[in-house]
Amino acid sequence: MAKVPGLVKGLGVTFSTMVQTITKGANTVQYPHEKEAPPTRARGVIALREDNCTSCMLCARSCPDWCIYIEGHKELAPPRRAGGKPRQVNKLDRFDIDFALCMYCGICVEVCPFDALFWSPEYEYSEGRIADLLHDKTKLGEWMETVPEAPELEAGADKKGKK
Amino acid sequence: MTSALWAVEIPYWGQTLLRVLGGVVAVLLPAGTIVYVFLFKMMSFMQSRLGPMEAGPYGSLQLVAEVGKWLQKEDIAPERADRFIFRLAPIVVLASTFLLVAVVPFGPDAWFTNFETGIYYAMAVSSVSVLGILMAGWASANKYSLLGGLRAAGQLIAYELPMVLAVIGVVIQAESMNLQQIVVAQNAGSIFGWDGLGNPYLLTQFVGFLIFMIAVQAELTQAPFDMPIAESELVSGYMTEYSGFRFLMFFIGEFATAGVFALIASVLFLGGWGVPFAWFGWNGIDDVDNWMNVVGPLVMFGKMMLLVFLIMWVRFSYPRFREDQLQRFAWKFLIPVSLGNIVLTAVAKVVW
Amino acid sequence: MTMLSDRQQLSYIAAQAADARVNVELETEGMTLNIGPQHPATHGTLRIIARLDGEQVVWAEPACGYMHRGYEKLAEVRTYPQVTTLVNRIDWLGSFANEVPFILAAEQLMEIEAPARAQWIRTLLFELSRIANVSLFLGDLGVQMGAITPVFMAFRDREYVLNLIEAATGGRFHPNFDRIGGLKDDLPAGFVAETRQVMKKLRNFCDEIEDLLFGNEIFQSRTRGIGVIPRDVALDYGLSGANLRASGVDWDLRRDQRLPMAWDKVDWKVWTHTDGDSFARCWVRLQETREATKLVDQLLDGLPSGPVMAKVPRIIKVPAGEAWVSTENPLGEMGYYVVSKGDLGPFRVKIRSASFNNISIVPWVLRGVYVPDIITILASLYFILGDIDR
Amino acid sequence: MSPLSSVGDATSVAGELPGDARREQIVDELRRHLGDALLESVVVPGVDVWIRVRTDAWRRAGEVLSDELGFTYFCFLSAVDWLPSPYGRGEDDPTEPAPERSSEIVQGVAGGETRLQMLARVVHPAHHVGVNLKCDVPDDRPTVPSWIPVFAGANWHERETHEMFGIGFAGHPDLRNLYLPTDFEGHPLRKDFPLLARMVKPWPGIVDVEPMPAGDADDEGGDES
Repeated sequence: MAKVPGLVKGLGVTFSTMVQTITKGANTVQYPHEKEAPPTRARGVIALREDNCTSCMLCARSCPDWCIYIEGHKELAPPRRAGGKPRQVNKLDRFDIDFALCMYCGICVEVCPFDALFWSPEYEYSEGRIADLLHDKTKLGEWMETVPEAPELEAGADKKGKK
Repeated sequence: MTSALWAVEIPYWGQTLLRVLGGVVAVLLPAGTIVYVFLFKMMSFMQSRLGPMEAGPYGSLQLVAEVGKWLQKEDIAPERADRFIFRLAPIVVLASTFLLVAVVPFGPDAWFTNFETGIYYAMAVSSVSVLGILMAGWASANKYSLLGGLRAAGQLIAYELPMVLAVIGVVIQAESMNLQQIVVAQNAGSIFGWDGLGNPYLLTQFVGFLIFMIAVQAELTQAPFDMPIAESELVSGYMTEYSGFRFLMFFIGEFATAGVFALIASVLFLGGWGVPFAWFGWNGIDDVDNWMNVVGPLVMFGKMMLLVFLIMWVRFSYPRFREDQLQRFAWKFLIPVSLGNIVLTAVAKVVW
Repeated sequence: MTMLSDRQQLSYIAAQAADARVNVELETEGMTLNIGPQHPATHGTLRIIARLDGEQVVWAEPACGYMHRGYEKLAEVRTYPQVTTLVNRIDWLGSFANEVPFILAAEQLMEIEAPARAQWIRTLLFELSRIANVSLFLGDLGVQMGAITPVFMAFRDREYVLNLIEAATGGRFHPNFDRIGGLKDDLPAGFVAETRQVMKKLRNFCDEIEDLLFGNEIFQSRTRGIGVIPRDVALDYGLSGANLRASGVDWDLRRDQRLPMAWDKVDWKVWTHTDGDSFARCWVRLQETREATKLVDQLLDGLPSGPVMAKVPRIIKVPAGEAWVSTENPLGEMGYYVVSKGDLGPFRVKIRSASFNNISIVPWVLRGVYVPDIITILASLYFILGDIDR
Repeated sequence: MSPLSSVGDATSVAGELPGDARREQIVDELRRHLGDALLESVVVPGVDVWIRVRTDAWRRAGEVLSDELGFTYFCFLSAVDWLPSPYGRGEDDPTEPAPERSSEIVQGVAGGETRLQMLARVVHPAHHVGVNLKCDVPDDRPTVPSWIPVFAGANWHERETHEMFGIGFAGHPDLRNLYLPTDFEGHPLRKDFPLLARMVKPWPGIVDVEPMPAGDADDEGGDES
């Protein structure tokens, strides 16, 4: 067809968007009423399974923002097998993550050798006071049940474990 | 409003009070609906979003919230600003809108004033807002608003000329400058004998209509011509330093002027408050019966919303002219074309 | 609408620039305008000090440093995995594309090569972050010149791409997904099908922007012949990316450099333009976005299967040496000169970011232009503040 | 310099000769023009080429590269401070005495004698081959001839290098600070300039929980620092 002047075509685009929005609804999500579920791998908040943690300090050391604070002490734990000698176990006193400093890079979750830290896509934990963003180990434990199952991988992925 | 309407004698001061109240309603009501329907809703739909939905059902009370917000905001004047002129500027801009609406007829008897030289008065008064904008730009001691004010001065003057020339075409065809006469001429007339649709000047004066709408777009400093409020360069031009109630006056001024110009455009080109007289067998203004005084404003409101839709549609889709292109477009293109339109109308007038 | 031909527009601008210089001698008392750090037209906190004569710029110079975070100093005290989290905050719109050159430089020093699947997924995410970055620019172009609607379309369609990146990497803006030797994880199920849908949406977006903005005569009159940068000046200042290709230099690092990525395994076209003005730069970026969507489709078709991570020791110590790797980032050529002395972190990292050179030409290009054209030229050069200030 | 596997030679790209031949040719051309000003050159086949010139031949080398050899694309210009940082990674325990760190200066590729060294890179826009240029900055009087007459784009790079490393540039029109405030003393990118962010707060990783007795801790050692 004849070259429609750009000015008119521009009007056409905005008009058709308006018709689409009225008929098919807008692209925006009305947040407080409808909520968009983040994908399973979204890095919302870090959850801690306390009994896996042996306070080996690897996560605190490899955190670039220095926002993980751990204190632990040594304890004697009952022997695994009957009659064995009591084991020395590291008991965790304090495991805080300061989410005001954290930049959600995920190095701690990845570097933890005992799989004690997990990502959960939970994102609605904003606080009135910034100090409340320092989650202690009980709060981190609560996030555990919001941790989803690992999503199965794309077709061509290598199934037998990564490394 | 003549006092015979309610068969009760209204003293003269009562009439002027009614006229003032009517004027305020006639300006603020269109401004409010335009802001809600177009700025909040239509703009959002064009951008695939829903616009304000929280305040009231479908965001209808959003304007109340906005006005409330602005009223309780502190009204700051910059320290080195020229205080008196700084405060006067928004009043001048808003005053020009109220003066403009005084001349618009809303029905056979429903008009504020019935000047013989109605349109001449309207064009003169509409240039008062240029003074207000220049005062705002100059008085707020801020480089951005100075630039905005000067650009506005250049632009508004450059676009008043084509607007006036476009109106002359209509005046020639209606043989009168009285707006009531123009409305009657359009609705009572006929196109080559067929008077099913009256003779809206939109058809015969289409070039004049286009030039008038482009000039109105420039008068309102809307999108293709919003150099004075170039938010990506001058933050918000001459309105940068205003806040609180004064900014509200500018904001209302902007949209009320859009409404009033649309009212005038609908009077000039779409037949104003009247529906084609042939439909009801009237053939002059005196035998138009009384219910038209009620239906007239509604018809005017409808036509005004249609024209403001055009203005806003263009505003939300186009980027901005640079001001030298804008001036060149006005002086080198619009004015010659509008002069040509006048010549054509005059020749056509003589021939028919 | 009388349209001035390009030649007339160019001669008009040149005449204006000439008498702008004359006015300086007349010492009319011009106005120094601060297009300040807090300003709607700058992508972040760039401040331009412009000396005006009326509406014309006589002398303009950007003052940067408001966003300087000292990345090169920080990189010297961090281990390699920690530097990737630091580095994807430089050009935060296409942030996966920042990690790739640094990781490639480290891999070049360690003489490791990521497995084929990891290379393909890296190229896929690289092109996705390019689309996310440049599509925002296409929308933002409209706002800089007054049209409000294109920006919302850009953000609407860019959201789909960001959701894809979040589904694969976990982060929308800062994916932190690239590791020395491969990737942190593989793609989630259904990612390939979802991406094909999104690519259709993006192509539709490009057509919409072309109709709404590029075809618009007002937009063309605002950008054609404005901010013309000839070929040798562009090379002299080290401009890169679409700014260079718009001045007629046919150079794209994805094609002209041998990197362990998948660009040379799919066919795609490098777009260039000869005018070198603002319109050419924007036009080249629009074609590159379309080309990126086609690239992603081909990458999805040929995605090989296999592991995503090579055999890498748990604690990474990069052997001593120096390496320079640069890739064609959405903003231009971004490169890292990594000096390593064989311990946990790099000894020195020189971050060569694209916008730093792209903006160093601003004092040259802004001579004698009008105030609104400052914004047009800045918009067409397309910089991100984090990229300039590092 | 560790020998590199044949990552590059096999595939030739866009009319480029097998890596080393082209880069050898560049080095020979430069040696022909600069004579003995070209002190050292290192060619890594198919990857990159480093050239170190005498300080006073720095601008001359730039001119030769851009005018005679066609390296007209100015990539970047910066500097390297070879002194190992006396603060390490800011992760020392404030209570214990500061650990002893070697402060012996070891230059990188293509050697050099002084602590500060200039580093620049120019690229040939048609053959897509880049050259890394280095030259020593004399410790006593750290100034280097400016590259602005050769590459206009070097203006900002030199201003940044001046404020970060304290290297003067002879012939630079206005050496104001680019990033740092005008009254900022000290040159941040020098290794002896402390990174304050890591000084004010003790490292959370210092809290020493002795590693588990040998047994279920399977990785090499939790306590590397």
